[in-house]
Amino acid sequence: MAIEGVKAKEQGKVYVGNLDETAKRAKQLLIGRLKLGKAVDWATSFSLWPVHLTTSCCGCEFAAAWSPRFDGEQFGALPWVGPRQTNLIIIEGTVTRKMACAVKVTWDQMPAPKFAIAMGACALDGGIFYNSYNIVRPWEIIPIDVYIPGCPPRPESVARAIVDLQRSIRSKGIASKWVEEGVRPDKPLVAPKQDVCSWWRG
Amino acid sequence: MSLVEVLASIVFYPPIYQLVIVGLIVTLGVVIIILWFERKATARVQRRLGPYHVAPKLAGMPQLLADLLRYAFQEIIIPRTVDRGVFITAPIIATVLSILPIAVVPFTSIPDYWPIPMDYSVLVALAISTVSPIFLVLAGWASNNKFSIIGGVREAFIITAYELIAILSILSVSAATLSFNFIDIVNAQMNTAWFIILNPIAFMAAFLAVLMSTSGFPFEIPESENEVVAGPFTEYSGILYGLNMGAAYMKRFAFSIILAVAFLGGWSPLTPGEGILYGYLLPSIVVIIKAFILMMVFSFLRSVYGRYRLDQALQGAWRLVFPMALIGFGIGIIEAYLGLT
Amino acid sequence: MPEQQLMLLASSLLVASMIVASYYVIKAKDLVYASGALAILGSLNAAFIALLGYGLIAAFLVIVYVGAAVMFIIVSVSMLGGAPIETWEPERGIISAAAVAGALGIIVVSSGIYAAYTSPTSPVDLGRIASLIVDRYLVVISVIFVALAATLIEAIAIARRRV
Amino acid sequence: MPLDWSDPFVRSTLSLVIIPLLLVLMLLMAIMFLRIVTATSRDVASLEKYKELRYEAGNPMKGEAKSKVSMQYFGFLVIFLAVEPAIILLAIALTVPQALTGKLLYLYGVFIAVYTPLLLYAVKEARRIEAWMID
Amino acid sequence: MSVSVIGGPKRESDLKIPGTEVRKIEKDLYEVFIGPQHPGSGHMRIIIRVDGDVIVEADPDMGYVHRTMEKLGEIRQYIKNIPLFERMAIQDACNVTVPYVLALEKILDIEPPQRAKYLRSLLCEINRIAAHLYGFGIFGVFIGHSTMYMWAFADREVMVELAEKLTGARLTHSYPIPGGARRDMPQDFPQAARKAARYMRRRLEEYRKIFLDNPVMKARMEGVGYIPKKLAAELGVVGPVARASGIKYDARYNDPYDAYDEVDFEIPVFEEGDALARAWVKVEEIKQSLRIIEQAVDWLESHTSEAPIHDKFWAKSPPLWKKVFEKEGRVKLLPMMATMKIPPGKAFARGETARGEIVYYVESTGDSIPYRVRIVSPSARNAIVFKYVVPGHRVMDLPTIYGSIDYFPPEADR
Amino acid sequence: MPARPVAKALPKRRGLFEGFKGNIAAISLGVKYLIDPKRFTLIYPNEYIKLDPGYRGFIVLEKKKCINCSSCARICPAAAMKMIKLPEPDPRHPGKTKIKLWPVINYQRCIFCGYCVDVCPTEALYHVPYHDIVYENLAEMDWDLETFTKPPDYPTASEGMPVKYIVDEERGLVKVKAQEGEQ
Amino acid sequence: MVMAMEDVILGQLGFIAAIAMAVIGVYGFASSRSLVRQLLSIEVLFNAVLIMVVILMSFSPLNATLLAIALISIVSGEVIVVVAVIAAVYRFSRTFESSIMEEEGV
Amino acid sequence: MVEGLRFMKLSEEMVRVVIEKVKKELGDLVKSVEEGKGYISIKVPLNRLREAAVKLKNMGFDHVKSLTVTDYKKKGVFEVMYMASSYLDEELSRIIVSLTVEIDRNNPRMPSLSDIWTSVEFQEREVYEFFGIHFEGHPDLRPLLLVPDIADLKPLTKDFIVKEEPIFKS
Ligand code: SF4
Ligand code: SF4
Ligand code: SF4
Repeated sequence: MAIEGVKAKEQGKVYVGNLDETAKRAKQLLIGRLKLGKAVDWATSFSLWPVHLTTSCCGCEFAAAWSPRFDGEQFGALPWVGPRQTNLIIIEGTVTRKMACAVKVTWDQMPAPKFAIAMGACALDGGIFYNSYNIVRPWEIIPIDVYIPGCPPRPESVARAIVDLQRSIRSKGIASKWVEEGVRPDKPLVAPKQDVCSWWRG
Repeated sequence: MSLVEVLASIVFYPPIYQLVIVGLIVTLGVVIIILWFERKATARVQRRLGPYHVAPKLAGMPQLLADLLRYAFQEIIIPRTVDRGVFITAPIIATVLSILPIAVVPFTSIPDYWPIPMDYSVLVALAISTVSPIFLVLAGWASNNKFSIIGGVREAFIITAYELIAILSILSVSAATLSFNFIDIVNAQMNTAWFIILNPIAFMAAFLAVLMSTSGFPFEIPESENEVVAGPFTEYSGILYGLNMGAAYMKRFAFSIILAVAFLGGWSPLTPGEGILYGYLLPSIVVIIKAFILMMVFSFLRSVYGRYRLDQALQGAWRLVFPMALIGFGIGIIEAYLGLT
Repeated sequence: MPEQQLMLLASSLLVASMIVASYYVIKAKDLVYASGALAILGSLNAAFIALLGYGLIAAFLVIVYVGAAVMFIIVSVSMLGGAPIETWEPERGIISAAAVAGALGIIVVSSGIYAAYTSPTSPVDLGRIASLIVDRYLVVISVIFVALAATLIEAIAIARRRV
Repeated sequence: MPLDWSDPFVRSTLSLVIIPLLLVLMLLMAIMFLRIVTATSRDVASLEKYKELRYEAGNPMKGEAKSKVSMQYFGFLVIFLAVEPAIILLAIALTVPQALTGKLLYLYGVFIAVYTPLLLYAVKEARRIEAWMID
Repeated sequence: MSVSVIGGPKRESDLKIPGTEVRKIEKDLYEVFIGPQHPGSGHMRIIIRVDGDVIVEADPDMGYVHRTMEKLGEIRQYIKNIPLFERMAIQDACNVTVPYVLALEKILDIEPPQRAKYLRSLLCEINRIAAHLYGFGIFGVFIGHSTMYMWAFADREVMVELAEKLTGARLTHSYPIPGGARRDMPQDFPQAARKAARYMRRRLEEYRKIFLDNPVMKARMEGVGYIPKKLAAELGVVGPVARASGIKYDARYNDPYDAYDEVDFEIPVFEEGDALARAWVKVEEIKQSLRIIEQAVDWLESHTSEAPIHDKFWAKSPPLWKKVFEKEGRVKLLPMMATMKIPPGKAFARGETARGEIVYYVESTGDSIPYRVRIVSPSARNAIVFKYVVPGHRVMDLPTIYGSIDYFPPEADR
Repeated sequence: MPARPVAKALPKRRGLFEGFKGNIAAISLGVKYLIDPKRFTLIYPNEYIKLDPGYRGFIVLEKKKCINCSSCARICPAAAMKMIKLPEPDPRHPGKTKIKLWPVINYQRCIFCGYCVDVCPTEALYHVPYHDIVYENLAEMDWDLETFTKPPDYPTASEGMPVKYIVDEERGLVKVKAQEGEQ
Repeated sequence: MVMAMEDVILGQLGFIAAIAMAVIGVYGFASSRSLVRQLLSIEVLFNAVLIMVVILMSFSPLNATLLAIALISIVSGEVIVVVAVIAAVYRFSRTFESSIMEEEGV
Repeated sequence: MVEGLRFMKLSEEMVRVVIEKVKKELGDLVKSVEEGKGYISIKVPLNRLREAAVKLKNMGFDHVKSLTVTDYKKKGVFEVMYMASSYLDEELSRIIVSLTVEIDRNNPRMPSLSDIWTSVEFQEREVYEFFGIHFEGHPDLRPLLLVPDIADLKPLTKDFIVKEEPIFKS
């Protein structure tokens, strides 16, 4: 009897308190039963809002990519102000040690199905600053989806990166799987080797 | 009764129709279309394309749908630093309150289809509209974020600037008709002329007040991104932010409906007739179209103007627009005195 | 009639939530939320008054009191920095509260005014009120104008720093 | 006895209280549901340690946010609050019969006469922001 | 905020009763970080302390884009430094590299041929317009006028297109090299340049209507960020900021280089010293730059095409190179350029970029790499404005000032 | 003629009416562009810019022209161009191999400065006129000799049609169709 | 006129609310020493008074309306002055403590 | 046009006049005055630096264009040059004078000139972090560009070595 009571209690706990279970069921309901996965992927791919984080001079071409001639907004990508409302981060060139902290913080503060594009030679392997003592390779801090070579890349390249990202989101169903599993399925998480904000003294 | 009739009687039951059908569904549609229009029009003035690839044949119309869906399926981060309860509920209440004024605006002159038969519907509409900003301020405070709090306080200051102007200028219509009843107001307009012609100064003031109240350019100060990021909504993510973003537009829609009824003659070219279709649906569509045109004008201004500074907006409101509203009010009384309406 | 019962149900709910809101006003740690609760209290109060049949007062209350005065309090409080640590002296409070409760209770019960309420037979006539204001109480209203103007000057004089 | 759905009281309660309340509840539930649906797994949360901290323009959190934001436009607030009741009082008098509009005009005149010089003064005072610093 | 007790012996006794502590709110200033992830700042952080809406203290925290150019310049060959220094301000690439090349030429004691000078000046002016438009765009978006941003960037594309025609790259031209320039002007260039100039002049009129004379924008700019002449000289601000404050200084005028002593143009100087004046300086400068472009194009068209590089690097070139030049207008580089040794010496050179004067100090010890390169870029010198001009303004003025001084962090941080 | 400083003054306009006029001017300009936007937006994947032949795009090695002189690697400012040592049959001593140096490029670093192309004594390197290629992983960008000797895939060309921009007096830039076969 | 039962209950509910709020308001006013909290308590008290006024004056709806309107106007006037005083006190003493006023003899 | 002179658009005459003037004004303060390429170099002893700066400022050299420090590791000194010029005086604005001092490399301390030339304030901070030179009397001597742990390495001194990659790929 006692055991049964305990069991019932535990079960009750599971039922009420275990959010993971509820979440799983809800996800299954939405993505699995209601077949919303496609819609989520579609919506995410056409609503990639890059967060405003100009890390370096590639920002010029980033700005040009949203200028009338290249108009990034035609892809539904609207540069937005705060990280909480966006889902794409474009690393615009060099990430210095000081900036690495901002990159990490911004990336962390973006809500989940989120993507990253590294723009410019500096963001790949340092470009012309490959042996500088003050730069950090962004792929050591955050997982990057698309790399754009060039210094600076032409705005079309940015557009191409967005198109590429859109296609892979839709073809691989990244966003819906991400929502379903709560974690990005096809890319490992990146853990920075050292604390990039260690210099920050509040 | 057939099923259609039952359904119609439920759907067209005034509170449900005005709040759920017009208030929520139409507003959502209008917001989506107006946001699309805003982006497209701004893009046009700015010599670019605007949303396009999401549906090239529809000129990118579903863009906002995509944004909405994306927001819906984005993680809702509730930071550890915020005050959870208020953080979540305040924007919801603000959103619902911001469309609530629609509930007291009649869309037709037939009493059966008034949601609330009331002698002082103008006053009540104004009263309801004054409450919702409070929750925005609270949301900003609950966010526990420097930018949010500054944004919230700015919001509060902007309220002080526009609220009186809105009240005065919209009531100038009441002054001219000596009634707080929207029906009387619309009837008066149908008898003489629209109040936008009879009292353009009041309309201008009301227009500016609405612009301020919904932080449209050039008064987009509480959310002025260059200092306070997203104002009171800085910490909101996912659908909560989508709600917040929609709330300003919903409020603008509610106000536009009030303006359309008060100044643009309501259902004016149409005389509501018998039956739900002629008595309720068509007049309401006329009103909504008028409100929509107003909203398009509001949206267009975004591409021409930047934003004022907070103190300039306050000063401008008190030194230029408030006297304007007062004069408009005076004109209203004088019109009543002369018996023009 | 069901409408009446509905009304009673609504009003008892309103009363309950009013009491909760007013308790929250006193007890909330954060003064901004306390003021927010005051706004809610004001709105509920307006709703109750509207239930009593005085819609005009309700609208007036919401516009002037909730929309302006409480807004003003909220802004001032948040500008003054939210919640500084307060000192509470519950003894003082309990004593006075008990006294007030006793006194009010005795007055209300003994004088029988608890049964004084009669719902207005017809909605308040706006035209009558307006006529009263502009006809009979013209001077009074003018005086109120002047009084409000005086508070404005007073407030400016007090709140402003002498520079 | 069934409810009379066309009763003004029922209608106003429905449209001003119950439906809005239901809307609020619905939205709240929808949001809670979506929050549960879109929650990320724990391993991500452990890696992204800044996620749940306050947004501070790309910096780690610092200082207290709920602090004094004493804007110097307090004066405008004061004006607003002092003028608002007067305006509404004036507005309430609007529903006079047409015969009395002369008196209404007179009241309006009184209002203008009382408040114009005052407002001029008050706005002038409110613009001197250095006088309105809380400290 | 701190917890403390208001002084006085009477209160001391109160302290013993629990629950009577008083939290004293000191005149604590609200510390707000503007940046680095903030739409009101680019790649920098400005720590402002506000009292309500008034900024009491502003502390520019630069270095978010510090890419150690001076150090890298010390370990790389002279010619490799040109692309390196160019990355300071890529939308103004030619202007920031020309003074470096000038310094090298001073040490080498050579002078580029006239054609190279004109070509460089031509590209410099195209860059200047592009950079001014960039600044305009950023300024516009900073005070909330997104149309200004879009228009400026749309018209900037015209200039970029010209530069691309001339050099083969959109922004990072790496155009000047010691002793000359890397490419000659293509055939269809003059016509396009003249068209662009006429187009630009008309557009400036429209800018005036929608931005500079727009009452809303004017209200935001007028009297904001006022820098009197004395203060401007004291702070050593440069470029449009200085010229808007009435300082008659322009490196093109005070120390002419390249073709600037042969073309006819004006240095607009305003006295007002506020954000509006700074915007107007840019407009006037764009007009003058258009004049220079037209003159340079005329000159280049009327003179025969020859390799725009000093004979030292061209005289002994193989025939293939001449063929390449004739066919594509491309100047081949000598392989020895890579490891070119430069005689010992120190040189100091200045040039006027769009944002102001840039100075280079190059010290050579006769090696193939410089011993020391010191760069002081205009934005680095203008950064001091944040500290001395911003306090006392309202929070909403900060972006106005930031935008109007056209601060570009990668340039400032080097 | 040398430059000269000229003192200018802001156009001074004051008053309510001027403000009104300014507003009207701004709004009417906005309406003008709303009606005729004069836009020249590139609708990207459907159209792509055909760059001038002189454009400094991706770099390709013509192996047979290369004389293995290492000049390109020496001048490369980003150390993107490196020489690799590859054994190769020695033509003079059959049966033996000799080590030859070949340039390879690393697009993780290349800044497209074109120095290598300009310095190559035999024009063994040339630019292809396209630039908009992106990669999904880093390793793909470090090219080996074989990849370096042929032009990179250009997916855009198969998706859209080429356009060209020409400078125009009225509209700034005008988008025109690039002729097929036109270089 | 016969009083409907519902009316009486409504009135009693109003009284209950009013008394409860008055008690709470007085409690808050007396027990807190923070000026702001005292202001809020007074506002609660005011809400109680308003309900009472409306109920008590209900035999004459016009008068009730007029009185309530006047009351609300005056209270919002009062709020400015009180907040102004709080700001002044705060500026003077850097606290919201009411005892500071007693000490300084304000 | 004489080669090599074109860059100083002003005549040699003018430079000479300025040199004379500087010599006269500064008198015995200067160690030497020379004409360099693009600037006039004035060497002063460290202990008279402030005096010389004040005199230069009074002459009309109202701002500093560049604070250049060079690390001569072999000599064991830092050479600190204040490249000053003028805005308000048009003649002087064509000329750049460099006020040069040498300080000990192992004990880098010198008086700050930021109260004389405000424009040098940020550059002194920069030099402080890159070279570790301590400016006495500077109002706000903090690192400007670098994060603290890198600033400790004093990256612009010749002790801090950055390597280029070889041109061969292994
Ligand atoms: S890749 Fe080039 S343009 Fe981009 S940040 Fe690096 S240096 Fe600047
Ligand atoms: S283009 Fe420049 S960076 Fe790229 S490989 Fe050639 S020399 Fe190196
Ligand atoms: S410079 Fe030209 S020839 Fe020499 S190795 Fe490089 S590609 Fe070959």
